[in-house]
Amino acid sequence: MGDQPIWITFIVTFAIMTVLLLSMAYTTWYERKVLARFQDRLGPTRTGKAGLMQPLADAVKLMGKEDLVPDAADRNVFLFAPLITFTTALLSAAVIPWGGTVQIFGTDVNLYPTDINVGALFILATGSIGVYGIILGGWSSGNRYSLLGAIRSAAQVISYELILGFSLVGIFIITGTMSLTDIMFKQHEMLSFGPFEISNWFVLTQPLGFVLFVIAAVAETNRAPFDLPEAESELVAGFMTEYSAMRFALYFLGEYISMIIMSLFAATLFLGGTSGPGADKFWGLGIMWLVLKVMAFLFFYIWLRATLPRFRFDQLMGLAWKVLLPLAILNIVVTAFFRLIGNGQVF
Amino acid sequence: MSWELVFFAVFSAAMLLCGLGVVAFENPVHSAVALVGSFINVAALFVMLGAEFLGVLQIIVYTGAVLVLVLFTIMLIDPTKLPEFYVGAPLQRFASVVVGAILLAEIGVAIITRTALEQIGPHTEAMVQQMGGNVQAIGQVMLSEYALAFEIASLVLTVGVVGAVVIGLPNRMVEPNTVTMSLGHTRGSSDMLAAGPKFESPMNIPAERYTAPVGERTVVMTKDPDAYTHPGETSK
Amino acid sequence: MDLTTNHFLFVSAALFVIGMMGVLTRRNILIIFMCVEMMVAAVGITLVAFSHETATINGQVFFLFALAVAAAESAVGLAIVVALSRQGRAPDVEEMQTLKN
Amino acid sequence: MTDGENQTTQQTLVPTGTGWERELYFDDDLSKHPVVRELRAVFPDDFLDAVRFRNETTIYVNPAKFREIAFYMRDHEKLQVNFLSDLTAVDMLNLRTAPRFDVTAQIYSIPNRIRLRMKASIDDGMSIPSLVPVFNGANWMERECFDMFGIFFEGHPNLRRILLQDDWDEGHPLRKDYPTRGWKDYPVYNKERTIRRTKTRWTGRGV
Amino acid sequence: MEPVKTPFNVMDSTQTEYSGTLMVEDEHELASGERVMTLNMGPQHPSTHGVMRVLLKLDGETVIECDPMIGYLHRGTEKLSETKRYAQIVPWTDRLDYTAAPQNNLGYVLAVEKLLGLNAPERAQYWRVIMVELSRIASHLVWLGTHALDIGALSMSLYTFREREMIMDIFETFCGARLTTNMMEIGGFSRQLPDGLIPQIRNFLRVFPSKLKEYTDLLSANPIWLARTKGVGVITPEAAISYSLTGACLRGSGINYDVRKADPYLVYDQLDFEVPLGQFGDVFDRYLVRVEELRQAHKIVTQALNYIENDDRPMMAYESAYVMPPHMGTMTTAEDMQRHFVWVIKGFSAPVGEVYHAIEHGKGEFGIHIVSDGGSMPYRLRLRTPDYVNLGVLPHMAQGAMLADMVALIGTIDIVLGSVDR
Repeated sequence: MGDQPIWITFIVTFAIMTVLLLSMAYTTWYERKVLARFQDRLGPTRTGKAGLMQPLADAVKLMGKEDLVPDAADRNVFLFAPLITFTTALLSAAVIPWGGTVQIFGTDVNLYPTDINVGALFILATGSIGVYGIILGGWSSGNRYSLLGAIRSAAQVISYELILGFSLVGIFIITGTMSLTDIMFKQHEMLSFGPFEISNWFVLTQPLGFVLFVIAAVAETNRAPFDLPEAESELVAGFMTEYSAMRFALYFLGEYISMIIMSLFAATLFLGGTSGPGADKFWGLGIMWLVLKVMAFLFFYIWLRATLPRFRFDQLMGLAWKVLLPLAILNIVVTAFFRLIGNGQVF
Repeated sequence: MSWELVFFAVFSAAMLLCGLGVVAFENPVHSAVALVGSFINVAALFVMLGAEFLGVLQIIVYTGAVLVLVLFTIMLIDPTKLPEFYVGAPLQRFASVVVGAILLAEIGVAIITRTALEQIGPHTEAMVQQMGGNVQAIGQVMLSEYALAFEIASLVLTVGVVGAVVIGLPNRMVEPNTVTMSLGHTRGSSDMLAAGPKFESPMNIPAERYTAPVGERTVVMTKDPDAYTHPGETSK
Repeated sequence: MDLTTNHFLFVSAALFVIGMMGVLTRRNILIIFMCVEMMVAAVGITLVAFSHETATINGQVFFLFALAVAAAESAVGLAIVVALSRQGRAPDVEEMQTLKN
Repeated sequence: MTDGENQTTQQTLVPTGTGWERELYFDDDLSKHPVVRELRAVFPDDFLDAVRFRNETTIYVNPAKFREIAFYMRDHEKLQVNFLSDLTAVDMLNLRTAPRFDVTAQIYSIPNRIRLRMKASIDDGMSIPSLVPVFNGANWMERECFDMFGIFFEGHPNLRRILLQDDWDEGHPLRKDYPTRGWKDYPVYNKERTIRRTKTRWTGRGV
Repeated sequence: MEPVKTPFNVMDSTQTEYSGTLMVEDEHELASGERVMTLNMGPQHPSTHGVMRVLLKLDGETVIECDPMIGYLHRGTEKLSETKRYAQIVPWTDRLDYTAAPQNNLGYVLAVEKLLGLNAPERAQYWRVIMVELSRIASHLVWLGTHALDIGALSMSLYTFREREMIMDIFETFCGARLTTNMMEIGGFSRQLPDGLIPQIRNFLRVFPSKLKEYTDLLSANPIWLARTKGVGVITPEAAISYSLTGACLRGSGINYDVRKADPYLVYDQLDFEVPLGQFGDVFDRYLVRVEELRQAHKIVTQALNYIENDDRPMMAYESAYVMPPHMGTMTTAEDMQRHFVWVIKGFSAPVGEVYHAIEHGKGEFGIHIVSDGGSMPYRLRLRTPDYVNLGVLPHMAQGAMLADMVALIGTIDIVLGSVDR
């Protein structure tokens, strides 16, 4: 990996950030269009050619709206809370590798902002700080019901974060490291079964871990069948109800960014980030593969939202603690057992 | 003036400032937020000392879980019930500051006059790197030398969780007829617990009538208006 | 002047003292919980500082266990506070003499 | 021979079949109607009258025994009138003088598929035993009757207005003496053009 | 803590004094000192199908007691109809259950015809059945869409409203209006059928079964839908009868009472269709019953259309004096024009008497009780709307339910506030 002058990392990070922010904006457009196609309608078509200017229009509208703060609210916490979710969601992009170390114009550039050897845990840590955005947002908007909504969605995020962590332990056992770049490169090696060979993606060796990870990721970002806070705003006022204009946009975009990050995370961990035919010849292809995988995951998120009804809160928690957690532990035990056999210590 | 010293100064200053905030803030939620700030800086210090695993763990365990629980408790308890802001009588506050300062001075002296310990352990910087990083080193040591302590810690945690649940369980007023979802059965949960209202049934109907038939649910079709006119005929 | 372990020790001592002051003066039991956790974190820093200096990793492992025990302890503590608050008793240290509910 | 035949048919009025066939319910001679027959036997003085119109039977009962008769018909193993389809009142102010309101209950027997109307006439201010202990469905129907007519139902668990606001102080709208436009004189917004009380547009008759 | 006594228990005849208590007396402090949280599912709420306020008393997540407050959409239809001619009241009935206007029209018109002792010709009766069954499909589709939307399946409402559009176009061709159809007249239909109507209905009948399969594929085997609906909002058969529930709420608990079969009106006795009955009486059973009713309605419309397709008998009972003379006649012959003038201005004077006629509305038994004093205006018109009575069971069903289930409970009773408040 080697060290490289600070300004190169700065350029790489800057590029990654712009790509992320742009893709965040256009995920909103992508979701509205795909959701529309699911529901046999057209989606936004007025703004720009196929509604392509829709994110811009949304941004202008949201900025134009009046940003009111309820008087019962605790002022500075109220203003500060949405920032937490938004920034922590962006922060976790620092560990996701977009490629190895490559030669561009002669100097070698590693296509990842940083590579710390607790990469996966770092993303869990930023996720758990993101919870504060929800709690403080709910508490500071003054009314008792948005507080209750906030507590329920925070409890959901915490219990599913646990399952997220557990579902990754399987991969840590196989690869031995937690740093995402190592995990990604391990998946570049080729497994050969007789005549043909496929790259050793962890989705093949860790199917249960993959399923658990996807369910927990969907729950972590309060999306699709787990979108209780959104329904919450109908019954017990959800934590976002008091927010308006830009603050609400921050929560809203925070949700989309964490959706993209979770897809990136899943792609890197289970689908071998930039691995794919031709990825080793030219680094651009690798990034293209990664983007395609992320698009597939985003489509899956939207597909869930279009079809599945919502869980009830107690079923949601029951599912987490009584069904997914035992499965995660089972997955760990089985992977550990196979690892032992692999090392020949058992037989 | 190495970069490290600058970062260290920034992190520790922020940490101490937030620490003071925890004690000084009137509103408990503000002090909780201050504690989050100080813990993040503590984690930063850990990373500077080469213990990334502990740093990340500190954030996940403390800031992510324990402190959130404290915040939940603060919010669930009605603000009217919280004791009013009281940082001890003026005399007491002044006395505690003085005692604190004296204690700090003593520890300072002890730190300065201590003799630096020499490198006894095998885990030098290079060796840790060769082993694959801080996490692997901790794993190696923890599960070999401290395996017993590891088991006891897990025992303590289980006892803590069970104790917390038993104490905290609210006594329910109306038995909620919640049906837990089990993904195991593709047709949704198969064995229904008696899902009807638990209170005394309106027409004191035998309880078993309430349990939902198991498995696939079908609709009884009839053409004759005189069939199935009495209660309970279709669910036979 | 480069960064020595003493710096870390001094900073953690300061944090520890602040935590101790908080525990002694404040009446709200939840703030006391927070200050206790601050003291544990301070001890953590010293442990890691020494383990860094003596290049052994036992300090870090030890802090790991301390982390686990502190988490369990605060879980039970908070459960007690919630149970008491459900009875209408404020989380106030002076008033909380008996645990009989 | 014909005489004999006539005599026999008149004296022995024993119905040929079991006495509960469906046709008896729709026979124009009300004495054969099983409900009328049973009620005359069990509540001789409370069963006032029975009327047939457009193939429907209406029975008039003494208001005091309203609930007992409903209980009796519901728990009768042959009649099984177990369904209260509707409960409402009619303000008979313009049609007759004596008792003002007619509380009508449309009752139905699901097993026998027989529809029946039970009416009790009460005066303004009199109260009538509520049917809630017999049929839970009567709860909201009686609340609406109270809301619209001001009839008190004894034994109703929670008799208060249901359709109008709780603080509706203008009496009960469905009474005949309540004007369709309501009591308040709504301000006519173009004051200067109206000289005297103008007819309101939509009823045309200033009612 | 003994279980909360249900306020609505029904006693056997021996008990005279009524002991049920409705309101939790002490509003905020319960015996166990627990604070009860009261919550308002306010009038403007996306899933209360119109304007209804539900006051909920909660113990944490579970509903202790629920009190629906209605009357926001009360327009005094019954009072106003006492100053209207019999024929002028038909447009009022569209506004009752605005998702199923033809069925309300039919209920009223049949009651008036029963009072007058008048029967529409057979061809008009068949066309009435076709229009009512199409309207039943439309109102059930509205129910299915909004019910699934409340529980979370977003796209269901768009699929169901796509089919409903086809039915609305059929109504538009038939009577010119999509929602407030006002199509039924006393004595049959006074105008001829538009020519594009039958191909339009044929097209809908061809498309609908595959679309219905699309809905059930999406929901019936979906584990989350099953978890949200099975075992929720249980109504026992005895409670259903006692609360006077009708329609899918009663049949969901397994009681066979369908007015079209119990005492058949129009030509339902000549049509072959089945009545679906549930087994357990929870939200899922009522969902199955209503979906089955959609299939049966499709079967009825097909049969009726096959029978009546190329029939050109008169559609109006012109022989009776109560009926409006034919249009062409009023323009050309003086005698018809004079009769039409008197009919419109003075109306006809109905016979003295009292009549109650019930029809099987999409929501349940829709009964009209007319008291006539011989004038041209009903002395008293009582509208027994099924939603109003079915909503009475919500407090019973909501006890012990979860807060998030309230949305499903309101959806399963299938109410439209227009006909609840009248």
